[in-house]
Amino acid sequence: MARYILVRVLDSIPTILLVLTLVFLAMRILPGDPALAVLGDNAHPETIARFREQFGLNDPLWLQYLNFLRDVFTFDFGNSLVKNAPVATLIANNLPYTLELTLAAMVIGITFGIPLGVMAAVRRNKWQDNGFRVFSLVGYAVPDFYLGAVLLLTFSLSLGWFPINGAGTDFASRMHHIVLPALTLAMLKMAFIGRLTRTSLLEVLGRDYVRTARAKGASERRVVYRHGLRNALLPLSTGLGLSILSTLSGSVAVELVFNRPGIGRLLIEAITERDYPVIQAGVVVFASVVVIVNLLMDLVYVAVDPRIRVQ
Amino acid sequence: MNQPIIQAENVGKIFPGGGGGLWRPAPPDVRAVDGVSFEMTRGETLAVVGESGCGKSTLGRLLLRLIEPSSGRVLIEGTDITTLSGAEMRQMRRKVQMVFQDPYGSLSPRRTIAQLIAEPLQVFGLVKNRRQMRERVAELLTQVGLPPSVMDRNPRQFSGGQRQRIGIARALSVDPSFIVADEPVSALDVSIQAQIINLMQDLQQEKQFSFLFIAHDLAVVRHIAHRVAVMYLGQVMEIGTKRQIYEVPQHPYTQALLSAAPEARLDRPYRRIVLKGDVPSPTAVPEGCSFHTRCPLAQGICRVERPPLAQVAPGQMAACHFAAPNSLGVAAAGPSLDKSNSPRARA
Amino acid sequence: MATIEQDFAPPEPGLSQRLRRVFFGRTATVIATITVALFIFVAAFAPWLAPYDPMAQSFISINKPPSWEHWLGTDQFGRDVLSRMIWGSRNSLIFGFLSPVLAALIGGTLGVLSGYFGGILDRIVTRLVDMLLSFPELLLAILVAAALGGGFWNVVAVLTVAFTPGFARVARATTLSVKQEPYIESAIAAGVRTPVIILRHVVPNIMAPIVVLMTLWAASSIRLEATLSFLGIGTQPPAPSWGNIIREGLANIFATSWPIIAGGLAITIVVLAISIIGDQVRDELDPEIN
Amino acid sequence: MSAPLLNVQGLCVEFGPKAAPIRVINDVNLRVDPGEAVGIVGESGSGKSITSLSILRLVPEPPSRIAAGSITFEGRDLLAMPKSQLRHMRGRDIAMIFQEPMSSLNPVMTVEAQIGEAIMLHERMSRAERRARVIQLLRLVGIPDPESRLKAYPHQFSGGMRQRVMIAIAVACNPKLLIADEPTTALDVTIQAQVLDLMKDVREKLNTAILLISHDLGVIAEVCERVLVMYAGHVVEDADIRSLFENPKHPYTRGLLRAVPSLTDERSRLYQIPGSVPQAGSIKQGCPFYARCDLRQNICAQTMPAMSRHSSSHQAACWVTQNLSEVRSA
Repeated sequence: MARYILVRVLDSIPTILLVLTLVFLAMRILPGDPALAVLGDNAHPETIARFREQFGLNDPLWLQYLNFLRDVFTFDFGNSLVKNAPVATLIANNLPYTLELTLAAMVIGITFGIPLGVMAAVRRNKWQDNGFRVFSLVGYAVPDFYLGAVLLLTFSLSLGWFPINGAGTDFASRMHHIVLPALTLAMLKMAFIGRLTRTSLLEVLGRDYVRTARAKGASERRVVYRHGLRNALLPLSTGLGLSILSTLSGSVAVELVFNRPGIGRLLIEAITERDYPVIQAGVVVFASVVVIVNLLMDLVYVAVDPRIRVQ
Repeated sequence: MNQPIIQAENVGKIFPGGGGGLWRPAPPDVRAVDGVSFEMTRGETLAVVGESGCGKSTLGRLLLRLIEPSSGRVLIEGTDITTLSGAEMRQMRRKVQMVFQDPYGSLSPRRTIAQLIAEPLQVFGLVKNRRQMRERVAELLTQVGLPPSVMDRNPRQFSGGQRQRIGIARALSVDPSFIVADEPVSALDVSIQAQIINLMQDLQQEKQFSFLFIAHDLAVVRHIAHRVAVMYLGQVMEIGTKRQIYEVPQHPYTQALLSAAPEARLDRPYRRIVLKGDVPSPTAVPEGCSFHTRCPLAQGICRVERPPLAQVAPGQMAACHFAAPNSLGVAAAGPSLDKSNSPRARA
Repeated sequence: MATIEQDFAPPEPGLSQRLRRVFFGRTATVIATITVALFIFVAAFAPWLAPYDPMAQSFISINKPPSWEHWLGTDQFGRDVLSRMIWGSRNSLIFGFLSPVLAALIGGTLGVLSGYFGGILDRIVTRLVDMLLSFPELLLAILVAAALGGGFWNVVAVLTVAFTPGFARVARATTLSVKQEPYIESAIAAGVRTPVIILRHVVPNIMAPIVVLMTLWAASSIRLEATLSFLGIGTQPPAPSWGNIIREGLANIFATSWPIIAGGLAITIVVLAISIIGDQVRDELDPEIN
Repeated sequence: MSAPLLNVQGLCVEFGPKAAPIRVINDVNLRVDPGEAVGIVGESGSGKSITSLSILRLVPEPPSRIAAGSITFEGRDLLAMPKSQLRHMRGRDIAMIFQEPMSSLNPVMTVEAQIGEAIMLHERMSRAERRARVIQLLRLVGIPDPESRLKAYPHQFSGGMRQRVMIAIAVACNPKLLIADEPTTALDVTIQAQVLDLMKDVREKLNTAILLISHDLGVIAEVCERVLVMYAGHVVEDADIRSLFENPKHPYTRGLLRAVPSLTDERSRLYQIPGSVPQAGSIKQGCPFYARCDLRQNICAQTMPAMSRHSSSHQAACWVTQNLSEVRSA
């Protein structure tokens, strides 16, 4: 098993390199001249020349690529063009808020999503199941930024129960600030995780080994939890990885709605302000999180599935 | 002397374990078929029998070059098909056809019966227009015992046995000289099996194609085969005429297979011996004789030296150091072909 | 030969019958079908249906609540929200249908070719697809948008890139399983040429999951376009889209909440309706995938 | 005659909506005495598997349901008792093994946990006692070196070995009846012989009654003393093995016996039953074998014949042979 983990970790190195290369290519080649993209089409030729010099855009491509990789591994992207701070500092200041929000949303989503899915599967075609299916359909249809806006309108503006913007300073106020954004994201997670649990559990409950368990005389409870859920959670762990990442990407919009600091908002603002170094860093951060989360989820899968664990 | 229609010369197939990664060891190769040689003449039926993983289906596909052989040659009417180009091989397919195991999967689901049966005809330009095509399809359907009126239906509307008839009609459409049938009745109900076996037997006698019949069950091929080859882990263990294989089997594995088959009768034709252990994986074929891990007769030499497939009687070959008629004593009285056997012991 | 009494199963339902079952099978689907048809109608006839020019600003009537003149009120520039909603439906629906179709064409072709032929092409496609699929569509869209910027064709490209890997994976997987089917081997054994095999025996048999995915992703695509527009990297103002109506509404949230409510409801209703139809299509065509 | 261990009377099972049900099992009667081995033989759609699943009420409900009949085990009505009570009989009094040894074991539980669970659910014993019992069971079913295989997972076993593990689970509580639904169909012929031997061996050691379901009369002949022949949801013949082979009374059984290829017969052609196996529930009136029967008469199309007794241990449901034997005995 240790060997498998090692192999899997080593295997993700080419993936990271591939992702980084694609990011590099996308940013340097696809949109044409980054200088024009940043400075606008009407920029003064002298300004453009200075910009190209500053960012090494006159170097040959392979040198730019190596410099880019060096920047990534030393995590040194220079200074923001708009905000007067090093990019690394901006990232370091914003990342915790995003992680905190993602974590809170995932915790709520999992603690409610899995039991909801189990209930729907066990009570298949009963009112609980139908109710859940309506909930998951609607939950899938409502855009998270809209849900966030509605919660903001209702609970912050009208009722005044929660703050309107920011993320708070001390622990209590941070918890107070995080409630609505986390709930917004968690609703979707509940629908998604619940739906995944339901399908997966229904499929597992139709398997032959579940019939074997029933034939042994296991109670329905034992059949569902000991034999059903444990196998149903295997495919779920893959879905969970995607779910974490989609929460992360959903947090971008939610941070904007609730005017919260965070890495997503940082990136979006950078895109609209054409803050080139921050865009580059933000993209790299998001891409690395994706690779890392997928790696972790793979390892979780290995840990729970003996068919891979035990050779 | 009759020129053989099919010659297999030392045919082998190793499926690479594949996969593997930058840091991962590649999984072991699968030795599916290993040095198989035989000949078949016009109008002859050879049955290939063996348990799962013995390579019998792979062998059938190698003969039609649906799988590229790793070694050896396959000659069809004297032409080595392993060296043909893609276009030449396609032309060769007019002479060689296949009937498949799974009657549910082997008919393309979104086509009509007429389209399916006529597909080979159209590929080789054997029908000129639609009317001619429908006439030929009607004729073929009648030959396999289906009413021509069904030709515009969809395969889904047919039962397993009916679909197998359609598959046979499709294979017959180009009048091939060689047909491979891969377990054509194993997916069918018992009462339908007999229909299909009889149908194939009748058609073979009428059209005189050479027929390779692959099965896992020695009883099924009893009626249709002229000769039988028994395979184990990619190798032919024994090959001989029907009479030789059923009456004087020389390889212990053949004898064990005969004795293990459950028979729907009260008296047992062969004394029952039960082999120990599992069939080894084709990824790890034992050294020496591949059967030695389960063979009741295995000696020291069997573990180190692989016995060649050698003649043990005229027309009969066996790959065993200790090949002898009835060496396991399963047919102590000789298999009773005239139903006068002692009542079998009851558990 | 002995005559055999044949008992054949009844014919299968035809295409029109199945379509009817998809769209009119259950009450929920009927309502969803009508809803989607209604939105398509509105988008198609936007110039005739919209009471005002969606871009026309009017400083004398800003932030008005709903009234007889302005059914959904006006925004901070005095533009008629209803007219903006009607015109905005064009953007949403065009993206909703265009991107999945493009993605299905590109991804489907890649998937079929790599699944059928395998080899180096397959290795490259699989590696790329696996990598791209490890990104949620929204994140991928944001990252591509970060490189490309907004604008109509850029958004189309962004959405297409986001959906293509999914189609490629499904097309590849179903092609692989279809390729395992004996009828493909049967066609090869009959001497049929490879391009004919792919077009005649592979493609028709992988269409079901592709169509299912297309309907389900039409919904995702609309939601995704709205999100990108909301983030300011989709449809660029002043051109209206449901997403940027909400974006501008949020900036003006203290004055009026009507644009937010209207925009969000429109997105929710259309996405919900298409999802319901998509679920029905899936149940009808392909009960295997969930 | 001793009291029956299992007695199924007039069992009917339906599929589909209640308004337009498809009856897949029709008026099945089945009796198994203590220690007896009974086989059910039939082709696809004959209802043999559904019959066996109905006994422990394991038919998936919905879409199917037991519509009529009674199933008594040692005099207790299994259909009438609440599921919670039935649960205590599953595995302890009546155990079951299935066709697919590959999928019938839980992939994420060790062999010890799965066999141990069968014991734990019905018997109180300490962990150490349970482990000892698991080892003893593994040894009983012929798993070599059982101590080292306790922590193994199902995917580490071959098909034949998994079926042995399934049998170990089934006999963990010394059940009085073992129901085996096509236990060897997925196995190769040499492995099938091993598993059949094991079943006979277990029966001898534990005196368990066996109900063996198979499409293969040869398999049933290996193990059973009595056979029920099912066709399209009906039991058409019920006889002791010898009488069935020597003197089959139902035209379907006769056809089947002649159609099965044999290792030794020298016939140039096999006997063939014409037509197709009917789909479950497709025949609503008369004898289900009517369309394929070479002895059919007008009455057969109208009314399903009742079982008629040909000897103390032989009954068949056929209008024609029933009359023939009446003529003969008269």
